[in-house]
Amino acid sequence: MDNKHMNTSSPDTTLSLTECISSAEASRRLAHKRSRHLKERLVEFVLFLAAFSSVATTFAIVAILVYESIPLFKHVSLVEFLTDPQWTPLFDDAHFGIMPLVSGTLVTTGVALSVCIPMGTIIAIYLSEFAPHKVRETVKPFLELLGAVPTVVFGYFALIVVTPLLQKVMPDLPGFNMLSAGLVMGIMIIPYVSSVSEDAMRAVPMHLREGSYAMGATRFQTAVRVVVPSAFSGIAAAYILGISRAVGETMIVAIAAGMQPTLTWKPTESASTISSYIVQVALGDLPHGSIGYQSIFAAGLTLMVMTLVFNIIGYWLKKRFREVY
Amino acid sequence: MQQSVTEIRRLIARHKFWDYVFAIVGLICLLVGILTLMGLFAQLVADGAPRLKPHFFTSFPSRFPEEAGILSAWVGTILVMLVTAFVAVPLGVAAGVYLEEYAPKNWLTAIIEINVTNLAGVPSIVFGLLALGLFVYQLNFGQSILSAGLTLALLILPIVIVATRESLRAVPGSIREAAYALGATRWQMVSNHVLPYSSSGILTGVIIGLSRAIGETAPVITIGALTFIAFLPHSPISGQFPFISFEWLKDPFTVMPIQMFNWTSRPEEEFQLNAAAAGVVLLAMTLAMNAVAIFLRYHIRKKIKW
Amino acid sequence: MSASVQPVLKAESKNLNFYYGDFKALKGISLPVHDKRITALIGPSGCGKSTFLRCFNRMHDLYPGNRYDGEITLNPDGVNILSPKVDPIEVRMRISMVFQKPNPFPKSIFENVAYGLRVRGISKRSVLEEKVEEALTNAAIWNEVKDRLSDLAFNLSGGQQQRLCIARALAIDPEIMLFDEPTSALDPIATANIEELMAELKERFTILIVTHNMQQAARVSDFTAFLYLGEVVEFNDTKKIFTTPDNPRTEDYITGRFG
Amino acid sequence: MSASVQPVLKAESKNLNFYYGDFKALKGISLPVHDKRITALIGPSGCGKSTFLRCFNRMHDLYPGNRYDGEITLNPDGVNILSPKVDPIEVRMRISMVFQKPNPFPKSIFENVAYGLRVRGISKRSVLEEKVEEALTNAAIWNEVKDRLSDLAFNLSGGQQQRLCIARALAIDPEIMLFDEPTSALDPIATANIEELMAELKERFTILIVTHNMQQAARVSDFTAFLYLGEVVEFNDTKKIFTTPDNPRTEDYITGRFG
Amino acid sequence: ADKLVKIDGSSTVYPITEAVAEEFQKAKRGAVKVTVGISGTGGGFKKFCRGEIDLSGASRPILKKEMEACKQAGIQYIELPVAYDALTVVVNPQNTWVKSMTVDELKKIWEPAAQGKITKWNQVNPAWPNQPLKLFGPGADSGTFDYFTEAVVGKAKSSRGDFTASEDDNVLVQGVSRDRGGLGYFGYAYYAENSKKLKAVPIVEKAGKPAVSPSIDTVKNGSYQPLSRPIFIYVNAKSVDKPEVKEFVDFYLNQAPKLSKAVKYVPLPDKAYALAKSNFAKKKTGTGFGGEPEVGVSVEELLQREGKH
Ligand SMILES: Nc1ncnc2c1ncn2[C@@H]1O[C@H](COP(=O)(O)OP(=O)(O)OP(=O)(O)O)[C@@H](O)[C@H]1O
Ligand SMILES: Nc1ncnc2c1ncn2[C@@H]1O[C@H](COP(=O)(O)OP(=O)(O)OP(=O)(O)O)[C@@H](O)[C@H]1O
Ligand SMILES: [Mg+2]
Ligand SMILES: [Mg+2]
Ligand SMILES: O=P([O-])([O-])[O-]
Repeated sequence: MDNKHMNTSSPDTTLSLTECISSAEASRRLAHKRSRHLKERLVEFVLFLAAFSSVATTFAIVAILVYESIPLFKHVSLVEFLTDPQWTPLFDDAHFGIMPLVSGTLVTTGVALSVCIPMGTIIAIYLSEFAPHKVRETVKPFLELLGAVPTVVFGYFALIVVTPLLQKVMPDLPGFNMLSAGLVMGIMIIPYVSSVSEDAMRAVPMHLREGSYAMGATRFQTAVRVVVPSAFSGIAAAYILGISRAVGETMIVAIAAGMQPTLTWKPTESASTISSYIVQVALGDLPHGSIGYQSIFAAGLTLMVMTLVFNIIGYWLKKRFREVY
Repeated sequence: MQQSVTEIRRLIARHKFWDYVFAIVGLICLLVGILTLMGLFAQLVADGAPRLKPHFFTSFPSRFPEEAGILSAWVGTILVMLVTAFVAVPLGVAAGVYLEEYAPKNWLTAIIEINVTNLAGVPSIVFGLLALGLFVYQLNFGQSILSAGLTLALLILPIVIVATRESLRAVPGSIREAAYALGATRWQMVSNHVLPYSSSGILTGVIIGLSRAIGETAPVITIGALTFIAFLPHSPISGQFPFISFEWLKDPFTVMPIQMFNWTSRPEEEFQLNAAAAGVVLLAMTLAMNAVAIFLRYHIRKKIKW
Repeated sequence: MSASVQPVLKAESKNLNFYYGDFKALKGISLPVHDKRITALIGPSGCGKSTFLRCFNRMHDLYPGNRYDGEITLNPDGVNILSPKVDPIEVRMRISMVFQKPNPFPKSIFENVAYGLRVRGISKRSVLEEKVEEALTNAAIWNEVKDRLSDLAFNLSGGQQQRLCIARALAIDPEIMLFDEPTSALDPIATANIEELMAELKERFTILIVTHNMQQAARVSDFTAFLYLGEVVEFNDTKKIFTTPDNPRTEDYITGRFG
Repeated sequence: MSASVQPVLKAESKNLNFYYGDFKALKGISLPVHDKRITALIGPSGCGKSTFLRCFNRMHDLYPGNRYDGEITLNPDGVNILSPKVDPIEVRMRISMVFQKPNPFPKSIFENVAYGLRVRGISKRSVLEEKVEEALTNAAIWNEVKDRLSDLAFNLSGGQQQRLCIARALAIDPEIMLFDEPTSALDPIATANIEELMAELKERFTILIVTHNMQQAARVSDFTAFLYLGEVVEFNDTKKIFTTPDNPRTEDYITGRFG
Repeated sequence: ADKLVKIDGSSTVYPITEAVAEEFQKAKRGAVKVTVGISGTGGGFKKFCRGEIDLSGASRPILKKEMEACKQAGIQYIELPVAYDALTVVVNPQNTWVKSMTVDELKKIWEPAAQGKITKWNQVNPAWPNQPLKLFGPGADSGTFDYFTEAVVGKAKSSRGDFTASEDDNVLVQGVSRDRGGLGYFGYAYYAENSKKLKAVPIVEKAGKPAVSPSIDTVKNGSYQPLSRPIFIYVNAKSVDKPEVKEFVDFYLNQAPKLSKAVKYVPLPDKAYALAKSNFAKKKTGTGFGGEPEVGVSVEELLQREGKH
């Protein structure tokens, strides 16, 4: 890079006079180039390894779950696992039907979603389209704190506050039920849903809103007819995240839902979920290596498969409805 | 042909009614969330207030509720969070940078991407199972600070990756082009520009991740965290050369949520107060972390406006 | 394209000032807008053309800190559309706008055009269909899209999208149409199409257009206002402005001596 | 600003085609770039001006799916800078670029200008200081910023930011400077400043500028190429192009009959 | 380098162990570190048989599977009972009809055949009202559950499944105290701490025997049957070579009478502690059980049995 222009005072100096790059300069540059390339490749490789570590984690999870649950499946056929209506691996009369846990998981998830999806979405719309800037900036982090409250606290909140309240309305409600666990879980998940969907809505470019307002639309019309559809893929991602959180939530259900694996779809009954079964056993008295102990890995595997299915649906939705502003 | 003005006005009045209705509904929903949080917090404070004295922070657990404290728990929590941050941040940021700035569009990166979103949805209890099998037994880390930190690091890895990607994406392409146009290599572009400019977003993501990790109970229970620990881990600073010791990584530990969980399941009602007080402290720790995040976001963003 | 018959006044801005926070972007603008004519706003970048245009449908209301001072009266009823007592939604229902970058909604072609009607509470399919067809025909895009009305609007080309946006604005029978550099994101062929379209539209609507392209202003408009640093330097018949401007600054700008 | 002395060839594109994926944006472009002269590229929006300019520093390499076909030789060594064997980083070290919107890094003024030097491995403070001062002086902004070198570059006005970007590009002693509509985001006064600056710069550098503003091309350039739909319609002395163009399409464009 | 005693295992034994550990560390002024975890009896044995811990708390004797695991790893253990826990059957304070219950009545309620059938109080005993019967009990993976089913139904883990289960006994306390028709069982400590909210049911072991309420005395004198059970610590024989472990266990056995009472457990008779001390001193390894839980054995007898491995 020596100054090729400084020594040429007039523009019509001929080529031959000036800067033919010396061979020494050329080879220096070449060497520099090679080391630069090497470093770049190295950096890229290291970064790739980091990105790949997430895949490795998933592999490790699946491997451990499969490895540990194989002994169970030697004992219990997959058909039995999926169709037996009873889950009593720890009882004398052991049954290994995962369905009661799955139903409990789905019902609590359903109840939670019926709280957090509408409320989360409404809050997101409110914050992104209605609330003044200041309100949004203060409320959002505050709301996110809800997600940081230890779930044990929520569990007791469900058991000691929410259930008695519900019992005032529904006198027949048992003291342990999926309804109150699900409701509280829903409240806990609200910030996950609202925060991510609000981000998605705010990413909708202003010119789309301007287009709508210019047609004489009100805020509500703009929000519902233009902003929400445009941000759909982001909102779907928020829902999927909410579902995953609900499916995997442990302590709230373990405390408030009654830990009773029954195959029921009624939210007013008590039940057990996959994850609460796992902590129960992890805390318990069971001899390790027993079939009952292996059952937690089988349950974990089921849980993993469920979240995987939800996430693949989510990924597909996201692809299908990718924002094209 | 054109609607009369009065007609238009009537129409607008009708539509605006829904604006008001929705604004009120939105506000109510917001209040439900906020009030629940405030209610919970107030309840915890009311219950825990008698315990929130200095010695609560400087005492070890005890069978006497008034004497019991959270010293080993908060120290444990901080050390575990340190490990978590030290592992999750470099790994997550590097992965985010790879996916956003380097990754070619092929099946492998597609898999990594699906996998990251999937991992974000894996229930934390499953991470506990992984850690039990892998860290505690296969790698023989035992029930140590290291195991817990690694477990939680894996748990928040997707959060860090996603936050990194989002904030990298917020850096305009013109900055990248400017750097390249001056002859920068890709890594120079990333390390000199894109990464520093997105640091506030990344930091926010890290803190959100950590505040999720700090309250996690289930996975730490699964790896079998201890509950009664009446001593502190080894000090990270040693008297001899090289003055830094990593022995604490292998030390047994307890963390705040575990201590809280232990207290809630005690027969003596007095211990419920301890649990509430521990809850207050835990929430305050999270609150403080979030405050730091907000502060940083505000201050760094003030300097950078695209 | 002449303005030989003395035209009717459709709207008029009177001593209009506009502030972005503390920054005064428009300084005492007084300007007539003639009925069924095209008025072009030209001037160097940043002179306030878009700012002025967006006052007409109260777009600035969307952002905090903006302030109007002065009047824009809209005839025949002579209402001051900038008055805080006037609902901006009402203004926008009477004056519609086409933006610089085509901004169709992520909906079907049909739903895009029907949007303004739905907002007005019309939901009868037959009425919608009729109006949509009419608007698309008027926007000279009906033939291209009639077989794919349920396609996503994003699948159209840039020029088609812009005509779709024009159709969307037409469908609600506005009294004035605002165009903010409607062709600056388009290729020459699409641009020519849109210019032709505007010439047709002015038979029925009053049009106000911002352009940074003087050739375009000369081609399509009846009246031209030259703005500079937030002020109207000169307003006149387009022909007059482009041949014998009164103000030397106008001349300098038009002949390319600055800008 | 004439090109009376027969100039030296600094670079030359030979039958250059460029593809965005399947879309052929440049069609067989052959064009000389004369040493220490300003060559302007004009043409309607979307004709390929930016695309062509960005070939010169291999900016297209950043995005997947882009493909060059043809040559751009850079003198004196006559290397084909589009050859896959040539490292794009090397090309960018020899040919620097100023973009449409000023895009300073969110760093101090000093660090902005020093960045290109740091990338070259220069880190000695005294050398950096000297070079930064030189570049800022050449970009005619030294006096305005010399007391606030450690201020954030964002605190400068748009015109100052653009001059800072020019200084940044100058600091690395490029052989050619590319300007892609460098004034389109600026106000008239800042524009005038930059144009003046370019006139000074061409004493020492070869300049290639894209502009959609014909007046600007006429004012600052020595040679002008008129592009249309990815092809060079006409290349000639600027004076000739703007007075007696050979091609009727050029004339139509320049006189505002289309575009 | 550090003097460390690692303990894990049953949540039932935890309060006593914790109290001992606390006092021990006070006594040693921090020279020895003690860690106590809660992994449950089963989790504790898993670690114990891997040689990871020095002591394991157990609310039931070691089982065959676990004995095998220990044998394979070459781990010898000393079985030491440390206290009694009285499983307490509780009802709601508003329950005016139950004065006492026989083991047969309990069996009628809890046996697997009762599932879905016995849902009213009058189905158990016609003298009781037609009031819904709501059941609460520990999770099926707890030692308490095992012992209760063994003692009442006659077979470990044999129970009806339609009851509200929780690992957290406070949750059970909440359940029974809020449901007029509620009935539950758990460790005595939880009853003792919540005696205002709950009513303990006196138990009639066999027809003709008197109803006995759970209390320290009735457990100690052996009249509270069959629901009082011993709880244990298992000590790794190899760890005893470490002076701090030996010291800790000695301290444990010395303090157990006082500390178990303090945490609302029932101390063993003095003779039993003496026997345990001598067993420990002799390093008598193996279990007094055959790898199966037993109901109603006296601790003294147990300690004198030949240790099985
Ligand atoms: N939101 C805003 N806040 C503050 N100032 C603004 C804002 N929008 C525009 N301005 C300023 O107001 C002035 C007028 O801007 P306006 O967009 O109306 O210019 P314009 O004539 O449309 O220019 P262009 O041809 O570039 O679109 C400019 O100086 C601009 O910097
Ligand atoms: N990344 C891209 N992918 C595909 N097509 C592109 C891309 N960028 C530009 N084009 C197309 O290539 C053609 C030339 O674009 P280019 O940006 O070079 O035009 P231009 O002459 O600089 O126009 P303008 O004056 O609007 O900047 C246009 O038709 C454009 O749509
Ligand atoms: Mg504008
Ligand atoms: Mg361009
Ligand atoms: O924890 P436990 O084994 O006593 O139930």
